[in-house]
Amino acid sequence: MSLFLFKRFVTLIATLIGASIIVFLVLEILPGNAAQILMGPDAAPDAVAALAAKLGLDQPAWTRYWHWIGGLLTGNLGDSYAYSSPVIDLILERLALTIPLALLAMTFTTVLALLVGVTAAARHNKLGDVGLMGLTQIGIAIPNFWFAILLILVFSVQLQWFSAGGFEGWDEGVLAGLKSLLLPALSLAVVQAAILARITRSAVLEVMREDFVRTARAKGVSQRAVLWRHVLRNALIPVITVMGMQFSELLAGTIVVENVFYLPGLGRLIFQAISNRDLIVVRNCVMLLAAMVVIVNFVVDVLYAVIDPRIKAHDI
Amino acid sequence: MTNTPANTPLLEVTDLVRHYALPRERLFGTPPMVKALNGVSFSVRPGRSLGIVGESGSGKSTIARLVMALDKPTSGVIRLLGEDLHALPKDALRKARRNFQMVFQDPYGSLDPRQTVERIVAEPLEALGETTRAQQRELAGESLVAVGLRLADLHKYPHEFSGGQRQRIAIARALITRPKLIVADEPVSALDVSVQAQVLNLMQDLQQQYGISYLLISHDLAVVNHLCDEVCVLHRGLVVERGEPQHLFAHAEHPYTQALLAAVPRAEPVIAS
Amino acid sequence: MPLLEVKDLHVQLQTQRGPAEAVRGIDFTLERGETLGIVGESGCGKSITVQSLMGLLPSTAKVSGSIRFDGTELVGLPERAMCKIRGDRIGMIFQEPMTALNPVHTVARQVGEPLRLHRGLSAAEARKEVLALLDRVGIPDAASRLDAYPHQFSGGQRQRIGIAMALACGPDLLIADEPTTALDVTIQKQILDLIRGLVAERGMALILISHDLGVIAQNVSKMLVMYGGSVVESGPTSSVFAERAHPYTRGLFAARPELGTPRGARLATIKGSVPELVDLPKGCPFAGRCRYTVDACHATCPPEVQLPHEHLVRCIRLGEIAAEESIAA
Amino acid sequence: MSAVPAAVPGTAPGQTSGFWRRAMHHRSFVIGGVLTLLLVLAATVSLAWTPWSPYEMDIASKLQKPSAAHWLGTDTFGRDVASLLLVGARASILVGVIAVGIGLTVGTALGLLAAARRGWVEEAIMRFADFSMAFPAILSAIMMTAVFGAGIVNAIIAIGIYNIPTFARITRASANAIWSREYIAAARACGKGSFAITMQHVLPNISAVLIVQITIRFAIAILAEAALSYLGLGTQPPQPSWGRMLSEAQTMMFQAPLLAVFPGVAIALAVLGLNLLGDGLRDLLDPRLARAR
Amino acid sequence: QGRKDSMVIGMALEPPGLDPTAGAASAIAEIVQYNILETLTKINPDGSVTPLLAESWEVSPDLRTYTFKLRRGVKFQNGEPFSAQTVKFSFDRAGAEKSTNKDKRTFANLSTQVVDDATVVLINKEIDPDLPFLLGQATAVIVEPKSADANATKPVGTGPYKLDAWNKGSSVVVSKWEGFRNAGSIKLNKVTFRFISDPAAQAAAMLAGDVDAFPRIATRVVPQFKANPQFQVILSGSRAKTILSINNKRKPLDDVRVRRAISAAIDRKAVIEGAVDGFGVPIGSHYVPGAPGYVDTTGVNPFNIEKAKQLLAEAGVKTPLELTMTLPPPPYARQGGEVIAAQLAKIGINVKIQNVEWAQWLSGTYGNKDYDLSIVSHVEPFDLGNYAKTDYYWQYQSKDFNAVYDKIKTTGNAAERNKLLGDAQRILANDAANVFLFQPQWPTVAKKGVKGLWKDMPIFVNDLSTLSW
Ligand SMILES: Nc1ncnc2c1ncn2[C@@H]1O[C@H](COP(=O)(O)OP(=O)(O)OP(=O)(O)O)[C@@H](O)[C@H]1O
Ligand SMILES: Nc1ncnc2c1ncn2[C@@H]1O[C@H](COP(=O)(O)OP(=O)(O)OP(=O)(O)O)[C@@H](O)[C@H]1O
Ligand SMILES: [Mg+2]
Ligand SMILES: [Mg+2]
Repeated sequence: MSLFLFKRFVTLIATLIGASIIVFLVLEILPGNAAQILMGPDAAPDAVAALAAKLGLDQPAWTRYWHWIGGLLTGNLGDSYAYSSPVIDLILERLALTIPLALLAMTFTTVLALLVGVTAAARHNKLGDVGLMGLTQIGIAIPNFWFAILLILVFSVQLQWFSAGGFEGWDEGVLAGLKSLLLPALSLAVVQAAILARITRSAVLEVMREDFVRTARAKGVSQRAVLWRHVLRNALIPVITVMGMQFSELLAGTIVVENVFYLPGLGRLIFQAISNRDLIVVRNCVMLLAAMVVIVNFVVDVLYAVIDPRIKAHDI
Repeated sequence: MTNTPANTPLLEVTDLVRHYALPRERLFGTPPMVKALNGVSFSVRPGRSLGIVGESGSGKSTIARLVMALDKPTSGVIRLLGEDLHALPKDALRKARRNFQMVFQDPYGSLDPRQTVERIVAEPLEALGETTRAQQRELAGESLVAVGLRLADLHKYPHEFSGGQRQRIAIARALITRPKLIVADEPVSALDVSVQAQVLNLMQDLQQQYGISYLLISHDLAVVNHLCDEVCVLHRGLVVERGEPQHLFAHAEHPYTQALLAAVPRAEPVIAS
Repeated sequence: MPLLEVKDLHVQLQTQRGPAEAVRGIDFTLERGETLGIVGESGCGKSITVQSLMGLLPSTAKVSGSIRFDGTELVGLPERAMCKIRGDRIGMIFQEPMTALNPVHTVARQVGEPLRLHRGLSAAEARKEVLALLDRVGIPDAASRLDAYPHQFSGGQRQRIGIAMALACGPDLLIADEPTTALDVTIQKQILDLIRGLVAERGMALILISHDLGVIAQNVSKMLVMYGGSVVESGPTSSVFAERAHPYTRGLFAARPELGTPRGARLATIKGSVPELVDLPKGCPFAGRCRYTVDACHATCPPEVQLPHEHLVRCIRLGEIAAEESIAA
Repeated sequence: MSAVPAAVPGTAPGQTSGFWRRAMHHRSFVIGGVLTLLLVLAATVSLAWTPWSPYEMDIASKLQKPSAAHWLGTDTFGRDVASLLLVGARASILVGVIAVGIGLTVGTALGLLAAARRGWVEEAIMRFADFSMAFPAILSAIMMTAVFGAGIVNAIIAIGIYNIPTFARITRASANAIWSREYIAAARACGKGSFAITMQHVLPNISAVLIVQITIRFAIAILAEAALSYLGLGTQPPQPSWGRMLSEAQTMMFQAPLLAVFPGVAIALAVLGLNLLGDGLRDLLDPRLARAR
Repeated sequence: QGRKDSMVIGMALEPPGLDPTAGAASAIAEIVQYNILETLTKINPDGSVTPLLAESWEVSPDLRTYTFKLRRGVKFQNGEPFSAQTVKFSFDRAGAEKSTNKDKRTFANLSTQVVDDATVVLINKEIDPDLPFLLGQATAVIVEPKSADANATKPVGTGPYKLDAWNKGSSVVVSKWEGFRNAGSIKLNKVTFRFISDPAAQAAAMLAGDVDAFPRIATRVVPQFKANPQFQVILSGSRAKTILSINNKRKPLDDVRVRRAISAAIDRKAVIEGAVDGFGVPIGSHYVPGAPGYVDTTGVNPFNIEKAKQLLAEAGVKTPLELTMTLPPPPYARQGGEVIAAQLAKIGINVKIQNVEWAQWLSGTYGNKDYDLSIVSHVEPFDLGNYAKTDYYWQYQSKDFNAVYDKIKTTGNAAERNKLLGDAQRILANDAANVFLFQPQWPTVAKKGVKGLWKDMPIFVNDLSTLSW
């Protein structure tokens, strides 16, 4: 296991270095200059130049790259051009929303998908199965921003159970915070849950054909218990593989959903920062997202081994 | 080994060793090894058949893979018709393959479910690349008839056949290049007794008809006894005993062979009702 | 009252090509401590028969007839009640030791599951029991291997674990569905010795399925020969082996290569192959493949003919066969 | 030698005619096929004819309810929604076909290569897949549009690129499973090279997995285009696409909810059709299931 | 509705910082101006200029010297006193070499002299009768030397409110400053600015009751509130001019007939309907109704397709003429662009729409002047001067206009100035320098009980001191 962890760690670092180069290069060729954007169209040219110098935009790319990497390692990411406050603070503030949001959405996705997938598999080819799978077909076809508005229409405008968006921070209490993340998480989760439910169903059906299921039933374990205790865990390998991929899609989806619910999250920060050419923010956020995805994939790999004892490190 | 060689051997295996390195468990230190074969030698003369028996994991399939040049030995030499198989260049090896073919254990897994019987049977020809499509079809048909199937079966898919019929298809595929040697790794162990009998009879007939030699791998002593002129008993990657089956089974000397024989249940009822 | 009494058991399965009678009218009884073997070609319905005893068939299967187990009618018994019997009063060992165990649960958990389920033991108590069971079936150094996973055991050891699981609650009836087909001879011998010992020791009834006649001969006192979903011959093992009254039984015995036969001798084969269940003929299932077939064979399913020693055969041509045999001799 | 094969009910030699005959009896294939055909038909018809010009504005009659003149009503610019839907089908098909095409060709090729070569090639390809997975479609689309400007082409490329690792991973996993089959060993014993084996044995046998994945990815691509349109990065005006219609209608959800319903339903039907078609195709192409249903 | 002392105000965009002297985003002023930071003068809803931190001022006849009398006893929120020195500091800082003030040029032309603690004299190098107005804008806020550099995150001013919290990406909270010179007149104790950019989300937030008032809400969502008795809708005039800017140097747009043809092809009514859902007033030149010296020039190039086609033909333009239209992100541009493209198609001009972000617009369109057509709202109250700059992005050049504009700059007499302004407007209209589309009206949606909202908006501010329930 230690060797496996080491190897995996090395590739993880290599991936991150690759990502950092790509991110830096792509942002390097972006047209438009942060100083000009910040100053607006009618600003005096020398004012713009002064700002550019202040922001360090006049140095060569190579220097700035090293500067950035050095900063990444020491935790000093520099100051946002636009907010003129430390990027690290900005990002941490936003993460306090985006991570709980993504986790909540992932939880919804998982719970919904497992419930629907396992139930459908248990009623294979019966009415319940057909009905649930029909629902997932619809679920797959719904764009998340559209579903988000629908949720707002019903739960905020009509029923007034939730506010239509916004996030007051965790100071108001964990419950209040979760409440304002509920609808966004749900609208993020619905498509992913539909996809995952279909995958769960087929994985469960596959496992249900295995011999050990019969063995378990021969011991007197009831159908339901067999499903949840014996079948599900074996079906989890394909399920978590897909979950790993979905996590990155969820993270990306937050860009859209945070917009609809005007949540101060990482996704919106990136989107705004790109249009502001606040490259220092973009660069670090994109890097962070990439790192999160890479780390989630790493976790998924480790989870394989946790779920299935047969999988030794080297099989991965 | 009791017989003096009448002519040059068809297949000659000398000091075959195959060790598998398992992936390292830790960063530094030698990776663990599985010593599947530890110096096996035997030879097969033209038209004669050799059986290899042994318990699970004794290295039987490893021998088959090495002889078929699907895997490289750690050391040792395999000569087919005097040529060192593992030293042949790629192209020459492909040409040489017409002389040795293989029949696999699992009649359900060894036929591509998405190909027609025609394509399956003609595959060795196709790989050789010396014949046209039409010739391949014709030869495939002939081969199929030789194993007791019908021409009409050419257009069917494997799933439309029973286990015994599938094993016939596999044999037809092995037969199509008129090989001198067929390596059969447990060709009947997945089959039912009655079907097994059909396949064994077929193999016997083909041997007589075409002068094929078999390298038959099995854990069923009776099957080997039925088909082979000579038997090697394999134990932990070594040949512990060899000889004519009749003789060997009657006068086993090595304790492992004896244990093996003792374990075979006799079809004589012992419990009185 | 016999422990198990099966009368006119029919099982209909839903296949891709429509409904198929996989088991068509089977009768047998089994007393406590008695051993019964079932032989027959692959696909003749052996497993379906025993799975119907356990209520393990897919939900689309239709079972009719009567299965009385210790006075309880199992046909139509609700799933809940059936769960109480499975694993407690009837234990089952399966063919494939490699796939019959759940790969993601520890051995202790799997073997302990029936104990916790039926005996209501706590995890710790179950663990103690499991240890004893694993010792009993001969897992070396069982104490240290309780928390190991199935893939860490060899095939023979896994089969032993399967046996321990089936025996956990001390069942009255043990069903072994081809328990050794996947194992090589030396290990097969160990396993069969183990089962035989346990049966003798605990006085369980045993149903042993195998298509290996040697295995049957060595392990059971009476046997059924199945073909095409019905029993074509049944009786005491010694009697069936001696008489081989049904043409199919003969074919089966003759097809088996045996050590000691001279090389080059041809094996007798049964021509044709087992018919698919959906297109089984109306009359005798073996009609058509049988040398002695006459028109009457196709008409109806032959009735049982009683031979000495409670030996039953379903064939209408016994006389002719006997006559031919005596001529040949 | 006496064994005569039992009569096996099988398919006639003429396979192609049999395929269509079977296909016509396959419920999901037929329904999915009809829906997909309608989608293609809508796109094709729109090239020649639409009830109204999709670019013709009549601001005076904006936001009308469905009527005989405007079957599905009009949008905020007074354009005919039905015509927009017809023309919008083109963009959706384009996005789906090309984005999935990119992912399928490149990703599958990489996955097959990884499975065939194993060792460091496989390791490198899979790490590359992990790496590109780190840039979700929306993220790369945002970055690409920032560099090259917004437009459908960049959206398609971004979605396509994201599809590559998905297909690569799935292909590799299934291909590895196929490579461990005995019929592959048989082909190798015949002297076939990795390339021939990959094309003749591996690819056909993973086609079922690929087909299902294609239909799912197609659906996701259409949705991704919608999300990008929502952010203003997808199809550019005046070219309509379902995604853009949806994102425009989204601002009108409180006043004219029907505007958001029509493109939504269109997307749902297209996705449903493709999924059903995929399921059907998978069954029909599998000789083992040929007789089923 | 009971008495409430807090309010939530919606804003479409979040400011990048809170220092209006360092950044140009109008969102900065919308939060801080008049609330936290104050100016010498105050611009009122009607466009008039009245004293704020100054008590009064005098202008020399040559319009070059301004003498401001300052309010006494005013303190900054950090306790420092406000005086002539702070004014000098602020203006010198704004005009300094390193300054990043948007109006740096204005301040660079000023020299500020302290007469006594309560008197400053400003001497302007150029003549600008509008100086009192300029000094009421956010770029001219008076800052305190010790705290000035931290204003972007912790603004310290003399205004009635102080910053409580800035939840980045979400909201800014300000609360009443008890030390304000006139604290008694301030009704609201706490005001939250919440940032919601998505139009549907804006509507949802209003409907769900999360936001009490939303100035400059997206026009798309306004109609539904008009009919809703729980809400009030206020339409305020502005000094903004939404125009279809034309690259006057590009062929064939350098031909005045082509530009006139484009003007004549555009139905402003439909554009207003399509771009801002009817919330706009047609204009004919770069000047808006309500501004001093306005003349109606909408009749100069009236909507007339036949005329437009004829003009194109006269200019010898072969149709279809391919032009690109570069559109920045705001809805008025994106939606208006679609409408205009459809209208130009009718006279044989094929417009290719290119949507860009502000960043690209600024560097490509504005900076490199690489465009044919664009749509932008020019929000500076008085910016005719841009037509006199030859390098401005529309690259308009006219000797006549420059002559008139030079006179405007030096004319102090209102009547004379207004006449000159009228001339300038007519020149621009005749030259069809750009297509002048409309003066936008900013809709404000608020709950019924909200009082004191500005009716007109010459500049973008949210004057909290007037608000109450
Ligand atoms: N690729 C491999 N990597 C590592 N070990 C291997 C590999 N292939 C085979 N072995 C090991 O080599 C030994 C011999 O294997 P082989 O398959 O030849 O046995 P066998 O005699 O054919 O057994 P069986 O009767 O079960 O088929 C076994 O211990 C097996 O685990
Ligand atoms: N779930 C099922 N659905 C449909 N048909 C089935 C099902 N299970 C088994 N069958 C069919 O029923 C017949 C009898 O099967 P069964 O498993 O009892 O055979 P068996 O005698 O145990 O054979 P083997 O020796 O191969 O285990 C076979 O033809 C099989 O294909
Ligand atoms: Mg083997
Ligand atoms: Mg069975």
